[in-house]
Amino acid sequence: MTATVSGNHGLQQAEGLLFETASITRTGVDMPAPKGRPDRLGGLGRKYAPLLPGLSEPEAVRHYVRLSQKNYAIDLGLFPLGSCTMKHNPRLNERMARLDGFADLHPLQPVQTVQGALMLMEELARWLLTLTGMDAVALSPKAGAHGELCGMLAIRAALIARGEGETRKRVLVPESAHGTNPATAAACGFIVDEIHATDDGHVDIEDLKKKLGPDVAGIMLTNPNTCGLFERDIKEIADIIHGAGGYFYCDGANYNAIVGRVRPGDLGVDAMHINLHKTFSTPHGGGGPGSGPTVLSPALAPYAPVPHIVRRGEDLALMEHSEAAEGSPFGRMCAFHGQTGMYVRALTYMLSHGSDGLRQVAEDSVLNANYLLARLKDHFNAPFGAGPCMHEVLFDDSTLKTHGVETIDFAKAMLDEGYHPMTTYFPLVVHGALLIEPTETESKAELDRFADVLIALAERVKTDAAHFKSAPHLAPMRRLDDTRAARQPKLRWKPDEALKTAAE
Amino acid sequence: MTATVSGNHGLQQAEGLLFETASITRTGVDMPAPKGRPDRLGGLGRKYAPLLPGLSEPEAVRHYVRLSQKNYAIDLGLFPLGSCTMKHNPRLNERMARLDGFADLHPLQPVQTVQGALMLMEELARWLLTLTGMDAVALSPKAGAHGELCGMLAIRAALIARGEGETRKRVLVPESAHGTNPATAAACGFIVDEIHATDDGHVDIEDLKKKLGPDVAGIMLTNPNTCGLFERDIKEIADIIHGAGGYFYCDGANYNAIVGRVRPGDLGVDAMHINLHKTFSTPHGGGGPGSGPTVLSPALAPYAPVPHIVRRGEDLALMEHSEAAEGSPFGRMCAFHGQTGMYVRALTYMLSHGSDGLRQVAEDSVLNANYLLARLKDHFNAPFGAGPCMHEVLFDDSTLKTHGVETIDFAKAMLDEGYHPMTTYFPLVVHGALLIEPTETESKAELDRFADVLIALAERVKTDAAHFKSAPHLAPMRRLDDTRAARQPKLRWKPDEALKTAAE
Amino acid sequence: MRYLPLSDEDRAQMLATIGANSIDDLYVDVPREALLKAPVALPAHQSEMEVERLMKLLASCNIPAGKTAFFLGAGAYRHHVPASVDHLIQRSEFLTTYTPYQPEIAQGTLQALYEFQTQVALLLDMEVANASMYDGSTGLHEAAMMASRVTKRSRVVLSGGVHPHYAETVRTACEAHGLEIVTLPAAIDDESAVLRAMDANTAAVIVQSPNVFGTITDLKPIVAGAHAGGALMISSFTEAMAFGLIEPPGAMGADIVVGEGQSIGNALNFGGPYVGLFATKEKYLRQSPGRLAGETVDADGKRGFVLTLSTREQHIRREKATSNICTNSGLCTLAWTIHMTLLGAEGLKRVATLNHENACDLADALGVIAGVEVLTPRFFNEFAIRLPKRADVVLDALMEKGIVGGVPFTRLNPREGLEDVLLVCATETNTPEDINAYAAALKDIVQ
Amino acid sequence: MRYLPLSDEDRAQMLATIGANSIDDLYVDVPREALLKAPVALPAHQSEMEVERLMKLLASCNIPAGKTAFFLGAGAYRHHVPASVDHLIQRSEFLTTYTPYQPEIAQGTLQALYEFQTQVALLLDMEVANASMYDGSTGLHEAAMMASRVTKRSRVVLSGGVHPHYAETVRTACEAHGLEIVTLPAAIDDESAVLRAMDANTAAVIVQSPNVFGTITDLKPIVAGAHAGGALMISSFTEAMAFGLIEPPGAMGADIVVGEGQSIGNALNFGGPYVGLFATKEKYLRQSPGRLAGETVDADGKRGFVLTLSTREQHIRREKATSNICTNSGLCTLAWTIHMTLLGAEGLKRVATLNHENACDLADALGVIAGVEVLTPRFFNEFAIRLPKRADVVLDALMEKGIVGGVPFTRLNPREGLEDVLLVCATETNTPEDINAYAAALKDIVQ
Ligand SMILES: Cc1ncc(COP(=O)(O)O)c(C=O)c1O
Ligand SMILES: Cc1ncc(COP(=O)(O)O)c(C=O)c1O
Repeated sequence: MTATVSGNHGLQQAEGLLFETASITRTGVDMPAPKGRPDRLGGLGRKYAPLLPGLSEPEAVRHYVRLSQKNYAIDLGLFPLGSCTMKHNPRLNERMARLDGFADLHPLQPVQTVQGALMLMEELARWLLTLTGMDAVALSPKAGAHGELCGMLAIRAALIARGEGETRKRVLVPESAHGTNPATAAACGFIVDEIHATDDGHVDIEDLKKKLGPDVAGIMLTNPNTCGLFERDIKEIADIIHGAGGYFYCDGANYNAIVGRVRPGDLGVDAMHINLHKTFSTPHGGGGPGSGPTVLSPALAPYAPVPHIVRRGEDLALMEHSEAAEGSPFGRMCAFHGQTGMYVRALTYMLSHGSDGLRQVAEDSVLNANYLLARLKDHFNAPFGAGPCMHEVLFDDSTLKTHGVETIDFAKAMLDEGYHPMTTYFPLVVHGALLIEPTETESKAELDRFADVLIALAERVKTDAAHFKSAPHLAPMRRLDDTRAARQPKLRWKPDEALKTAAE
Repeated sequence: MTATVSGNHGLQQAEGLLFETASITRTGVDMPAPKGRPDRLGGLGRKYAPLLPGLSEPEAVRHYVRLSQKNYAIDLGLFPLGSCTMKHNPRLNERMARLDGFADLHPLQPVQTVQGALMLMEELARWLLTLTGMDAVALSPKAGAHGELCGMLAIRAALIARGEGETRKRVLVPESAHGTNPATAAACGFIVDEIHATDDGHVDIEDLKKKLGPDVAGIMLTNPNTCGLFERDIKEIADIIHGAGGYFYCDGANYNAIVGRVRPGDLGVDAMHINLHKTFSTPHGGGGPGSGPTVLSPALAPYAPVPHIVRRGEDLALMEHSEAAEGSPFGRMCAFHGQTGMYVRALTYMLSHGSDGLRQVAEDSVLNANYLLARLKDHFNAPFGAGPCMHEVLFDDSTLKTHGVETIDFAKAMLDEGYHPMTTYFPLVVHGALLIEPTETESKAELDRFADVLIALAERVKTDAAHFKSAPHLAPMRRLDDTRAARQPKLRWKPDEALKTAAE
Repeated sequence: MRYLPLSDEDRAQMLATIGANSIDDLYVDVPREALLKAPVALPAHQSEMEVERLMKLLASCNIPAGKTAFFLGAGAYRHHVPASVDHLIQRSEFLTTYTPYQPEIAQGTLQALYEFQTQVALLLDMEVANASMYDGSTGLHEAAMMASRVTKRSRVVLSGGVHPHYAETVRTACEAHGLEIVTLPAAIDDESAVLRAMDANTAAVIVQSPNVFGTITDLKPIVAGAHAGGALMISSFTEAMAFGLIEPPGAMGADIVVGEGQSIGNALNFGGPYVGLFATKEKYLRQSPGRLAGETVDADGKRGFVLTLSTREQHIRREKATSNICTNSGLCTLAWTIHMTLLGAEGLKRVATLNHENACDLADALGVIAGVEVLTPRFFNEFAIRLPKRADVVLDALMEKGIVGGVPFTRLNPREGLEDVLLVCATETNTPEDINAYAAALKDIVQ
Repeated sequence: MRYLPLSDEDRAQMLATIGANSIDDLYVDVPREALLKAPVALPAHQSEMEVERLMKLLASCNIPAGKTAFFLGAGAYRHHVPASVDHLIQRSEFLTTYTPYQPEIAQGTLQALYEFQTQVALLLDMEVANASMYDGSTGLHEAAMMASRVTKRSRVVLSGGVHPHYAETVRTACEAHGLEIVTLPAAIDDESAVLRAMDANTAAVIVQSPNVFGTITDLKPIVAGAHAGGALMISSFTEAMAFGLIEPPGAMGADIVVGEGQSIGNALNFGGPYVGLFATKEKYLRQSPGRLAGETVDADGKRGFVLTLSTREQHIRREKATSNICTNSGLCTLAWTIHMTLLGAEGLKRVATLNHENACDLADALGVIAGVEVLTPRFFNEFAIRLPKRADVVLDALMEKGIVGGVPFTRLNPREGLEDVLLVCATETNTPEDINAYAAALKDIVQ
């Protein structure tokens, strides 16, 4: 690119750290003047002011608008991150979440002043339970991994109640599982035992049987699984694990493929978290916040954490303490009642789609993935055959490797083409995985454009590996050095740098 | 730039016309199903559906987000368009304008249900009258030019009342005036007579005196003028025109330089429009909507158009008909009561700044302009000397021309540097004008960066005219062909093109 | 102050660079006695929190339409606008940019305008549309002046169905311009009266359909009559959504079609900002007012868009310009085109049909009340009723019951009697409950 | 359906390309009996207009804080957030993007996180901060587990000043992990009691300042005692704004500082989403949970940012990860950092001072009422009062007068008596009128 004096390139604005332009004395807020009355800090006032630079409002707005334009987003194009369900985020949801009647509610207001919020939670619960065919739901988990924690803690509580809390310590986890599954099991004090996958990407039932024993607490299974396949032996697996005295935790991250078409409750699932920020369209926000309500089977329902919503005649109330609650709650997942702001968005989305629309969501998400599989299968290697797949399609790097191109190189070349890459190197069961999840909110035209680009790139791989090795060329940045970042971690700006920058 | 398969370049998304992807059968809205009841259209129903293509919500959102990123904006950087006052647009204003209590009001609701809106208009009027020292204000004009029309119609009405409606037909307009001034005078049936500027960019009083006569209706003067100078003889000019039986219309587009520091009412002004979308921060929105309240002197106040706000005891009411109104309104500028949405934003801005802050606004806007003048005067030619200037600074193209670079070439080179150019070729009184208005919402750091870039470009002009001739190189588009657009006007997409595009 | 980045230190430094001792040195040209020494007598600056409190207090002194059973039309219409529209128009790149004078960095605005012009032309079935006027009423006076330029005649006849505010706006601007404006007496169903009022100097006849009473008119005979007399036929409207269901003026041969676009994409906003739609025939283009976005190519031959034919406009033509308009309704056109894109032909027809059906249901419900007469023979979503009492009295009584029942015709035009005529409107936002409540309340009141 | 671009025609074409006869062919792996033939028994899809009506109805069944005189704190705080914050976080490029796994097209998110980490570290006076936890309470259980990894000990002592929800959250997660959690009895001003409860297996002591009763504590002696016993000192908080005025934990030597960031940039949202702030010393970095943004360079040597040290995290380390967290509080951190940037040291001190002064005024006004005792010796913006009646009874009586007077301690912790203790808070959003109204009402009620 032509060098410029400003460092900007046309509309692409160079933007330094705010600390490099901000000043300790500047502020972007006005406040009434303090009275200067005697304080009650008991001598524990701040010795010196924090070195927090400020910006006036015009400067601040400009800083963040400039930064924003360095991001890719769903609203800019296809975001085919497998396992992440990057679907359209309706703006109606955002507007509803900002109604004073929801956003300006304190979690500890007298319950008679928050009946609408409690109705909202009850209604959300009704939709989730009806869709999943489960018995109870804990709304409070703050994301998927937190929901996993909730489910595994419920299993632990059930085992303790059975007097097997100390004996059943082993949890079976397929090697294709998402990292949060083993991490969660470990966090709950379980030992993680891997079960292998078959060559066609399913759980190896024989291996599962081998791994059974009186010390097995349960299994953590993702279904549809992370290879984009529905575990066709799911009910047998459930029976086996139940037969062995264990519980069946299902990772619901891929629920989008089956919402309204299959009820996990009909498959023998004991606990499953639902990512409202995937299936139910609450925005990912660059890494959160999420919301991971966890549905429970009758066997685990009694152990659901507080708070519970309970009826008190006409009114609704919050049961916030285990002692007072029915059943035997295993405790509390977090302060207050979970991600209410996300409940509003998710319920708004559910009401918009309705039971018919949600069913269509699942079907279109699966249709879109299979369409991509059909368009791409001659150009990439689908390790588990020609499908059908569920809502995401998995390829490995064999067609790239032969030409010396790594999955990461291919991904970076996609950046130049204006696309966010698919999920790469996950799941671990295939080499250099490329996991594509288009979601139902992509049009056929978008899918065709995307497929054309992938095919063209696949062709180019054969003749021009160098192009991929050096990619990206057109993104806001060339390839970034992860190793350097990890070797000498620099995780914050330090005030003394200000002097440095000033000196320069 | 490296060619891509997709046509995208990294984050820069190529985006065709919506008609090229949309379809007649697709829609981004859901609606309850019609009952199919018999109609009352009397046989005048539409013969065939309009060929209006639709998009689903995800597609529509993406279309407009992609388009938006092809725009430059205040929120992205300095926007130094002289005479346009591109200052920061506070987001608080936007939020207030969207309160149901303002946005969801019908203009013809019973007045007892809109007392708050009428109070808002009264309060806005109070601020404008106190700031300008004038006698009355017509809020309804929809933009600056509409305000000019309002003021000139008031002058016409006053002349008619004096029995001189037919005799006083000539309006004096300096050659430096904005095009809307002569256009407005002509629209009101006046004959436009130009007065010359002195070599130092002011009104030539001698020429003015020469042009006086019994047929003169008045003068339209911009102050501070479009050369960025305050007309130092303003009071003498007012006296002269009044002495000759004419009225003094002041174009208030440059009011930002003096708000809170000078009251036009103290200068002998009879009518002046105020661009709320300049001085009072309502957003320009890519070309509107604006709002041009017009303040009037005692001489013209009786002729203010309807509607008027009047007190009815405790309540406020709207006087919507000339017959019933006090004074002799010359008529009505538009349906309803003007740009209420802009009144909300402007009043919010006024309350935020207060009388002290508005004064500071004027001073900082003038300070910023003079600072740029000081930094740039050795590199560009300031035709009217080394200042001081008001809130904008004017250069001509003499330093460019000598190297074969036109003002437009210089402007286009600024695009590559990530800056919107200044106003070019206006005012007409200097050759290849470059009129820079930084506004008060730019920091010193931004001004210095901007000056550095302009100076560097000025240096490059001396050695590399070709670079300017071929600019821009880094903007979303290379230089666009205006001549071709005007020669074979293509002002809309036509359905048959769909077939063409499909065919391609 | 939160919007002002300069610190006192900055100011001092900058004055030094300038070589001035004080800010007042920069105001040397201002007559000393006119330079204010102190801030004017208005409140001092306030925090965002305090200002928000004040503005919310003002807002709370109004009763928003949504909090009532609401039946007002007569030039402004309450429709549901999808949430994504307001989200998109608030994007910094649209909201905080200027008129696209530098097309290479304004393609977002320009392409959106080109798409807007196309959609307006398609909706009205006209050859070309411009990039907007301030609103319908000011667009109409521009149309009248344009007709006089085209025909070199100076008389314009307005039907009695034209919205009285529009008629008054046209009269105000055009008479000053030297045109003779003839406004016919209010008539519920007599648009063609304009033909009887034509003469050899008539530049244009202006009819409105649906008119202020809601009446839809077949324009073909009026077009024929106007053309026979050498005049242009200008068709005006206030409810753009009507053309989702009724025959558009372009299809009936109108020469200029101009009206209010608010009802698509834009909130009520107590009367503004709105967006004027303006369309005409290609042959009249060079006499037309307002901005035009057009297609062209860049230096690499890539398709792009620019503002074009500006030799008609004030910044080039000055006193000879076709209009003095500069700033128009930019962001409102964006809201309009986004909403229209979301609707598409399919959604437009659907929502227009809902409007009509609700209006028909309302007319049925009110029409059966003894003493109440529906006056409008053919309508889209609004109509006039005659009441057995003064309309304003009935309106107050309805208000007591939380029903905003309509606009008394006398509020728009007190010069014609018709104290018993109420203009009533229903849109897709009205529920059956609203309609029943209205009918029940009116029954009580008039009996 | 408005969010689904595929038409039936598209679907048919795509099935053909796939070579499937029906959509059910794609669900072949699903046990037949489990594949639902019809939609589940829930309402069908609705228009945006209808859904909006429903949600507004639900919202209208709540009384928003802003419509009352409001004095609740105890873990969530009502502050004024500048309008520009919410505008900016709604930008598509921030709102609709994912965790920045492709840094070359995610510099906006990554640089904002790097700036966030810096501001958190500066505010708390700590060496490093991470890119956020879900909230303060879950952050605290992560801190406890981290301390046990660092010290290889398994006992954690919580002071009686720790917010009961936090204590319960820590117990729930940590006991399952095999830690022994000792929570001391509620105490208004005895954070140092944790030292007396330490033993040789104690990995960490956890104190909160300001604590749930609002009491501010000097942490230096507690840090010294903890370190003397070989334990880490974890400092918790629920009101981040306090550190605009009071000595930050980092300055007093805390090893891990974790708490709730909601009060800066984020609305009350009935309890979530919020944002957990987590900071520690560099030497403990590799044992810390959560994401970290770090600086690096690109292939051209240009400075850029990436997620780093992920070898601690679940997607790499799986069962050996320092935490199972994946999605965190991304957009809430953005709101936090934007608000903090607007505040700056200057604005932060100003708003913190207003909070403290309002709280002091409130304490004065309530403290003088006969029978009412202010229990908290030193505080920032909240404190506990003892009432002559049950707190919940008084609260209901206050509610009658439109005053939301506080949180009865028993609502948070019913196990300790203290039925007469009310937790009260004032922020910059409270007016003198609010405070006077509260005092007057309380006087009436308790007399
Ligand atoms: C399969 C799977 N399980 C669990 C998770 C964790 O969910 P969260 O990020 O909401 O904690 C994810 C998220 O990417 C996932 O893809
Ligand atoms: C000096 C001057 N006068 C009048 C106007 C017209 O104002 P508006 O565009 O609001 O009609 C402008 C706008 O650019 C201007 O700069």
